[in-house]
Amino acid sequence: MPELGKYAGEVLSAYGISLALLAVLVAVSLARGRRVRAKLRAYEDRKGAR
Amino acid sequence: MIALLRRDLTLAVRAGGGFGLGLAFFLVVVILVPFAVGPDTEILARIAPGVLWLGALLACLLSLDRIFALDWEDGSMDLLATAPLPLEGVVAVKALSHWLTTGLPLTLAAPVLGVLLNLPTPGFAWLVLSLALGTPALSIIGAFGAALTVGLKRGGLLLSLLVLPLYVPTLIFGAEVARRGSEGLELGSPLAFLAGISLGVAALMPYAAAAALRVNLR
Amino acid sequence: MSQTVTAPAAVMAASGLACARGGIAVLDRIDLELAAGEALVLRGPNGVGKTTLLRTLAGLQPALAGRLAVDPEGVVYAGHLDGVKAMLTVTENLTFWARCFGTEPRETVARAVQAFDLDGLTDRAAGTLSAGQKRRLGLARLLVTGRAIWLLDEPTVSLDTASVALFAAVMRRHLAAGGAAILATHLDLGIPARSLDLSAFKARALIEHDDFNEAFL
Amino acid sequence: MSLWEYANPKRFMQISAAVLPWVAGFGGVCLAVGLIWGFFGTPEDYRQGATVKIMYLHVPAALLAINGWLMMLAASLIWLIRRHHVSALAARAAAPVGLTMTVIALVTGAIWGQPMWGTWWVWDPRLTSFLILGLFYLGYIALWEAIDDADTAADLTSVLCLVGSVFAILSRYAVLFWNQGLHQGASLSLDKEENVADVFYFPLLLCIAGFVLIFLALVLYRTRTEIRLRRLQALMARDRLL
Repeated sequence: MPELGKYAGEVLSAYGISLALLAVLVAVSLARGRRVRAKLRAYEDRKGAR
Repeated sequence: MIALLRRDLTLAVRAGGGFGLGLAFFLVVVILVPFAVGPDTEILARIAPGVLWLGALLACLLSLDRIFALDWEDGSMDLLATAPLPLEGVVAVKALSHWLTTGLPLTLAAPVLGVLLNLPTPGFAWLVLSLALGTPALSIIGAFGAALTVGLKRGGLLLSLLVLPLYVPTLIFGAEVARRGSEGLELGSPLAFLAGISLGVAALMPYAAAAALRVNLR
Repeated sequence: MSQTVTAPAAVMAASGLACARGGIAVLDRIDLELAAGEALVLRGPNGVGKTTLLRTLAGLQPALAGRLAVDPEGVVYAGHLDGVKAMLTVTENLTFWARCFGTEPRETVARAVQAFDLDGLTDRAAGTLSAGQKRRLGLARLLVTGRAIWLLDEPTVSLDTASVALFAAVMRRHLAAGGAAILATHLDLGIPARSLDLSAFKARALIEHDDFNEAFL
Repeated sequence: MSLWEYANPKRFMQISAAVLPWVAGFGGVCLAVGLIWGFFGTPEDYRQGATVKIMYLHVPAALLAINGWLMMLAASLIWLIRRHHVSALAARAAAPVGLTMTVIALVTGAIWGQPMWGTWWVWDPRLTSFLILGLFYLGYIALWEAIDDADTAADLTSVLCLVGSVFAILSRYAVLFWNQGLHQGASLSLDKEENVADVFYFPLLLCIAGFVLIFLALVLYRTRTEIRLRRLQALMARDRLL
């Protein structure tokens, strides 16, 4: 851990918040992508079966 | 086009509500301000131009969704689109009638409310002038927002979200003119910018709004 | 009907027309021709695309494919909604549309009022009219526009027998004067008219079209 | 083969499937290296102390917040002119990513501004412009969500994006006029090398590359999702009609 001096709180919170925001964005994108892909696949399978 | 303007104005007068409501809202907002910031006349005098501008802007926002929604719901919009007058003209006329029924009364009422907020005497003329120049831009930009959201069920809130960021430049220059006017400062450049925005918006926005309407019609 | 179409040639011609609703083609390869003095009745079950075709012909939505030859300043469209303002009187409503379409309001309005038997109602606010009366007012608007080609979507909805007869009479006079009309209706109006069953034009093959949803099929 | 062939959804799906892991992987590596290097391996600035390290997040995020909007503008124009579906969907996919970047830039800026300027927030032209940009993103996203018909939504949001861009520039000038501001000049520009010292420069470049690649990967992935969603809607619509 580098010495951050009196600004440790600021620097760490900035990194924390930014990376958390990015992570949330990635997670939301992935979740939505999965859901849509599953739905499409299910629909196409159902049509194939008919 | 004159026929359309006349019809819209007649409708606004007969339906009541429309501009009476906007004016009342403006009045209430301005009256509430001293309760929020305290009765200190010096503070009120300082913030008066901004508060009056903001109040007028919000009052203008209230009736925006009615610009096209009424004609949309009863099918008149289909008929207007097939009528010989261009849709751009329809938009311009609708924005004009919106201004005549909200922007103009607000402009005229603003000095009266300025008294309540202790607006410095040299500010009155500039306040009225800035509103007279700026509120047409608000109506036209609002017409664009209304054209975007006309087909939507709960378009009202979305309309505000879309239109408010577009109002930023007009608000900045308009309020700046009013503020500088009340403080007796030089105000040529914001006034020129304000007039420029109104003119530019009046020239170009009807095209964007008509394009949005056409998309919504199909 | 101040304007009469003298040439016997087609006033409207469409070939290979395809129309879409919600981004999916519903009608395809429609060929139709309409001559002055002629009426064409669109038939077909609900949802087949009568409204879609009429809106396309009126120029309210672009065609997916095909050609459409018509003077856009010659058509007038009347849909499910009448475009009647409740706060205005019958005369005011009609006068407004007459001005909008650039016809002389005084005579056209009087004639339209008479044709649809609205005489007693001229000073009533349209909001106080019954559904059938409102519909008659909506149809009277057609006369006021002075346009030759009428595109009518279910014009007889909420009309009683007498009013339907009234409308049929107006229609006959319009055609006799050289006008033309395309109607989507299930009633037999007793006017000489060709009919076109749209079920025959139901889009079967998927048209490859860049512009629409089908790029994704 | 013309460039426009990539706008065919099927082709786009194929190509993006092949490219996506590489873009995402490289982006992740660049960002990780850049951030770690920046965080552990660079000295403190003589004036700003350790807060200079916030720059590695703030600058790339701010850069992408603006370029994200420019990308949406370009995609909207392509949709309006050439009517390529993928273009419209890419614009839709980029908006939430751009909004997140705007929020990161604002938040890191506020955290940095607290010790430096002594306040979380000042109505400085740059900050204010970013706030307005965030509002534009919000409105754009909200309009997409509100409209059911996909083509109508694409058309209307594109028009909004065009008009919004004009007003964003107008707002920028208006805001500059309104308040002259505290914000320092750009930390990085191609023609002025002396802006940032070399020690900070290379990790910063890596972070920017990482952010750009991750932005691209996210947009590609989200565009793929939008295409699938659109295909699902198209299939369902066809089944309803036929």
